[in-house]
Amino acid sequence: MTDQAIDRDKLLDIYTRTTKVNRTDERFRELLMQGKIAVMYYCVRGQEVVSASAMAALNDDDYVVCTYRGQGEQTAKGVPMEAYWAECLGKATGTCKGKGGTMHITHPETGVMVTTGVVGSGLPIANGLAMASQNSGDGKVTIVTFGDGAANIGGFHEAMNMAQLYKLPIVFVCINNRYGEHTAYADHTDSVNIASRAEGYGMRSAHVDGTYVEQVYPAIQEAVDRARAGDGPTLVEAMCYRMQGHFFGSDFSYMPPEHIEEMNAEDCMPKLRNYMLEAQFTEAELDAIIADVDGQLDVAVQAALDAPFPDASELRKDVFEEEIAA
Amino acid sequence: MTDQAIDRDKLLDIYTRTTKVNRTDERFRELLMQGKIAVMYYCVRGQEVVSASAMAALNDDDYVVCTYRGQGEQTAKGVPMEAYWAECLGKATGTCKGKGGTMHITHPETGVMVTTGVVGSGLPIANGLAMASQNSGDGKVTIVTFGDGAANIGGFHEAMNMAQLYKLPIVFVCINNRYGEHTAYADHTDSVNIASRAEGYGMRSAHVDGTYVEQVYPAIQEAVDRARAGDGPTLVEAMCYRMQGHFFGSDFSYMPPEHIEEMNAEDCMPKLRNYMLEAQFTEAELDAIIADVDGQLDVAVQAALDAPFPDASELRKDVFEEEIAA
Amino acid sequence: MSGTITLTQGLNQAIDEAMAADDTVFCLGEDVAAKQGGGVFKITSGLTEKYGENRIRATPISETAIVGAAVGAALAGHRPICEIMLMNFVGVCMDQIVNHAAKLRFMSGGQTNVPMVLRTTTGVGVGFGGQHSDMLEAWFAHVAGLKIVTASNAADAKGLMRSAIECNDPVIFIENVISYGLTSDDPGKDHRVPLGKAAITREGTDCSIITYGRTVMDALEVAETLEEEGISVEIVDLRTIAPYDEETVLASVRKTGRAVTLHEAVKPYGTGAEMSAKIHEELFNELKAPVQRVGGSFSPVPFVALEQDWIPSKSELADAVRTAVNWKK
Amino acid sequence: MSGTITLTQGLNQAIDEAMAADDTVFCLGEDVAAKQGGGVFKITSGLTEKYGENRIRATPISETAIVGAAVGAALAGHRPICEIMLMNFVGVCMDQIVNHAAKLRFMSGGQTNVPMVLRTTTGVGVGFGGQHSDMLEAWFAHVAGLKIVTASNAADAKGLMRSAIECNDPVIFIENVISYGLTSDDPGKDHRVPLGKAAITREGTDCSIITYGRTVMDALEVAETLEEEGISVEIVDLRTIAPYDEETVLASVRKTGRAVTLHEAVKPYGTGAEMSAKIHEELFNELKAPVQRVGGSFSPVPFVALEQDWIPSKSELADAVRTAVNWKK
Ligand SMILES: Cc1ncc(C[n+]2csc(CCOP(=O)(O)OP(=O)(O)O)c2C)c(N)n1
Ligand SMILES: Cc1ncc(C[n+]2csc(CCOP(=O)(O)OP(=O)(O)O)c2C)c(N)n1
Ligand SMILES: [Mg+2]
Ligand SMILES: [Mg+2]
Repeated sequence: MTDQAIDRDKLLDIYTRTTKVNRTDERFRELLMQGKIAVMYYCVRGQEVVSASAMAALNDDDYVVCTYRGQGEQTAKGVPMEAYWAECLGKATGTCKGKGGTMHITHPETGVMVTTGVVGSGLPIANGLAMASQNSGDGKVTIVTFGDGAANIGGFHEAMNMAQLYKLPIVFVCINNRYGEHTAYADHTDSVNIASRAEGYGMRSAHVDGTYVEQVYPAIQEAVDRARAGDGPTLVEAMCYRMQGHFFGSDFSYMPPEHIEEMNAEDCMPKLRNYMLEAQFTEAELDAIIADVDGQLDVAVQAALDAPFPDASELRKDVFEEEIAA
Repeated sequence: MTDQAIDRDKLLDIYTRTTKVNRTDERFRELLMQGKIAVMYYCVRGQEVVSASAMAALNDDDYVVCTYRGQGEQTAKGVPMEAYWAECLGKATGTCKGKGGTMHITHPETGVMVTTGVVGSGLPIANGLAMASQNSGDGKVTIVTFGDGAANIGGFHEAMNMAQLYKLPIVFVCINNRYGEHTAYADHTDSVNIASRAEGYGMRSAHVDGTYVEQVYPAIQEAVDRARAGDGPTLVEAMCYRMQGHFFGSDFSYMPPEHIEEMNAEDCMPKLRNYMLEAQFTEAELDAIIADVDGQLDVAVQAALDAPFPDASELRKDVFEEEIAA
Repeated sequence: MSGTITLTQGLNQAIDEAMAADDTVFCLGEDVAAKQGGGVFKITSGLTEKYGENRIRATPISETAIVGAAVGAALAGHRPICEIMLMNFVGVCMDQIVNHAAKLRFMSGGQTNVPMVLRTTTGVGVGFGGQHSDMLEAWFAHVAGLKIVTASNAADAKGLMRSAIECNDPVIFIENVISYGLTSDDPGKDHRVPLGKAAITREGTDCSIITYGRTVMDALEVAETLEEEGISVEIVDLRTIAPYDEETVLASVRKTGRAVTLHEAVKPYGTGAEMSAKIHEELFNELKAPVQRVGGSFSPVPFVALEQDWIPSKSELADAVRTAVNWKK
Repeated sequence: MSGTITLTQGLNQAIDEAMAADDTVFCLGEDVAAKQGGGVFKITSGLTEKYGENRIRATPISETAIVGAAVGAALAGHRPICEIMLMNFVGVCMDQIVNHAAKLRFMSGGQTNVPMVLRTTTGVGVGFGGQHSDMLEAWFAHVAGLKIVTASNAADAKGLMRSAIECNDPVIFIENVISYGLTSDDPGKDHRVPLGKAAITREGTDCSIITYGRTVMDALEVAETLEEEGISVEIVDLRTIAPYDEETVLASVRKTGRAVTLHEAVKPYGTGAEMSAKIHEELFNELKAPVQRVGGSFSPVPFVALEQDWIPSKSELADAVRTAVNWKK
């Protein structure tokens, strides 16, 4: 795939989304490190370009289903920063009134329909969103993201087979960061890669290096376009790295030094920056984007820190449509 | 594969096992038709050669896990006919004291470890038996049989991936009879065949016509030998037909006439008979085997009919090791 | 409105009417379409012909994908009715039901909801054995966010199914293989029975039997027998098993002073335990006897020969009522 | 025998000692081997080095395959200890636990049995949110054929785990994330606590609190507070949640005349309902007050801010005891 596959507007769009994801991750770790906040956070450093490219391939009203490690998809799809941060801090002004938390960001207005904490459970649900689109003819496409480890759970298999059988308008994006929690890829499967499993369902697939925008974006965009045209699903496997522990603060020691070395050499962020410069964007232009995102983050984080916690009466709300009596 | 792959002794062995399966099936349907018995029975007509070949590829103490449609594996592996029939009629003298029934024949003495009624649930359990063999080095091989429909459930996927990862001594035998309950193969998957899914796990596979003993037996024997040698699992898909409804007495009308025609033309029983005759066995020899099996069936069925039902106190036994107090 | 309908027909009509009224209602499950004969129990018979294959989707044997698809479609504002052929198979898809369908409204802070129906059938007495006969409603009742419904007769089946489809929360709709043939007077088009409301199936003054589904028929028979002994039994048919109609249950027991809970599910940790605990909490001083519980034997369901020994019997039920009525405080 | 151990160490030692004593004991689960650092909660730390990778198997994220493998290996006479990292994930593998592990002894007429342990952890109060915090013991208690065990302290954890491994029936062993750091005096090598036997953690005369696991500590604290008010509380730590030690429970309540059940799981249809129902059935005339139940709120577990509002509080527990003690019959 060549550079020309991505036009400049789209490239700028992807860069902006990537910056949001990356700066949000940095900010999150900074706040945690400083002890200003104390919540579970699943770092996305090393995956930014995959998430941003995937979201850039979608329309605003298309659907996304992601996981606990979904910050990239959430912010890149456009979940408002204030509501995002407020939810992560468990505040009443959060997307989910502070009841969902970091692992369960939902924001239907921007198409973020489910963030699941159960590995692999998003795929079957994503099929349902796509089924609704197929039945109603609303023309929407659903992207579901999941990890390499998730590809070993039964729900993956069932969802892949069903999506292909019905030719659902869905794209399965496997973010292969080489680890599932503490377990390296080679210790959880003998598959040459996850994409190779698609053929067994008669499904189309693509295997790309997700640290290169020029590989991952065109592959996902093509898959989205096909899905929208009624040509059925694709499994896109995007190789990348989880550059931090499984969650913030968790042990890292099981990763062999060679892996860490490779990971640092293959960081997607400098690669993207270089690519942008080669595409004749200027350092100043790009820095301005970063500064803008940082400014937005300052505001959003402060608002979230200042926001109130939800009231205990919230425990009786949203269990059912009718509130439960006190 | 050529005739020479199967020596005469083995061929006679397979013929004898096939005859047991076939005559048991015929007898079952006869008794049901006559109203002499009234229990759920999942006919195996059309699959006899697959089951007999698979069991002939095993040692006596190897393990088998099968399904509600497991009569073939059970009788071919050697479950004593009297205990088999008594269990099917719910009698105290049955393999499981009449508490398991037709869908749940167990007989560890002959290696029949589990017969499950939940589609696909046998595969993960079979892995465990193979894992025990691998850990203890007892040299046993496990065969698990399941249908084409079962290949779409999550447990199939998880079990295949795990078996290959650990190189377990197991053979997965998919008895593809072209239907899962009322649903035809093409209506439950887009996979070209089930065997094609093995590659996605890095697993070896074979796709054979299970109506021909000269195809199915060597494929399974090779897989068993490799498993026993420590070379890991194989997925063997044996194509055949379910020549009756899903269970005895159930509707058949959803099968298109072309399918019924093809099925009748491809009946494994006359094919096996021809093959035996070509291999210089005589009509008389073969008829004697049938007569012998029929004689055994007469005795077994009568004994089962005459046997007592279990006592109600059995409800308190075998729930836990200790009997539950009355 | 003339004539009678079977419970099967009641379910089929409710689904048919709902599909005609609302384009977002659709069915999915194994063997449910016309090509497969309209479902193993024929509940969706004739509907593919009317509504097409997108709205009556025959699925692979993939319960996690089935329920997951229902959850996802419901999140998108559709009203899926998915079928798990037999209740025991929820074992392979509890995650989608419990961690997702039940919780997404709450975890999203009310931004999304899951208006789906999960239909499933089960029951002891048909010789299906240990892995096809369990009543597992107590599992679902223990999970916040799910409604659990079952019908004791054909008319209620129709009315409850229609309400379940229209409910904006996930509903587990439990059928019993043995009850499909039950007949009722046809309640007519657009019949609805509200969720969360129990029915007083029979009025009485000495003891309340609280039950639901198939065993309502057993309770009625036993009540007739006991009437001859001079014991007047009131029968409460919960219809919605959970969250159940506490008001009606407590009012009945307040009146009779005695209660027996009855269900086919195994007795320990069954729904009867919750009813019993609640009734004692609320009416301890008024109760004339401790609440008695009747339920299935504490063992897996056996094959045919022992099924009738396993299942709660009418004589056990009658004895439980007698124990309550003869209790000396 | 000198010094103290943490609950984590207790579990680790029990498994280590069992593996040393019996070649057929082995572990499997996600991240459990040395390569992964000995498990997310370090329960299997150091064991790969001693027993090798076949006996400490790090698995793919495949809970159905994990539990299924444990069932199969157990059928072959081995004693697998499988780990489901967090209890909510049983949702993806209930079938193997309930339809297979629990039932195979019965369905085979006693020819086979399933001597496996399923370890899992859970708990509210660590900010894991709606899909990682549930206590689901009531589901398993409702299934014939399973034993359910949990420990309130490190010494019991060691002794109960050893007994669980040696049990010839499947055991669900529930841990609580918050309890891993609890310390006990080291009970020494080969310590065993028998299954099915409750402990009287504290003697008292006015009211029995029946509980298990993490909340035993809460009960102890509340008992101290109430002592100051002149209320003498007895605490029964079930240790085996199901089938539970009815004899000890009933003897305690017979003595005190009052009972409160306490668990972290949501209150409706929880194990407290069964205890309450049973106690009323057996001791109705002797009870001085209805059994009170304390449990988690009836909602999914919320994210951090509301966790402490969700969880049964010590003041709720104290109030429940006071209600029982002040009851006027
Ligand atoms: C069904 C299930 N099993 C186990 C877990 C615990 N767990 C959380 S994340 C994780 C690793 C997932 O790896 P992968 O799918 O590669 O995603 P990544 O974390 O690398 O993004 C595990 C095992 C879970 N959440 N759900
Ligand atoms: C998990 C599960 N889902 C559904 C069923 C109901 N059911 C029983 S047999 C069957 C068809 C299975 O088809 P296949 O695997 O091809 O085996 P076959 O019956 O053809 O031998 C179905 C759907 C079940 N037993 N278990
Ligand atoms: Mg990963
Ligand atoms: Mg089949």
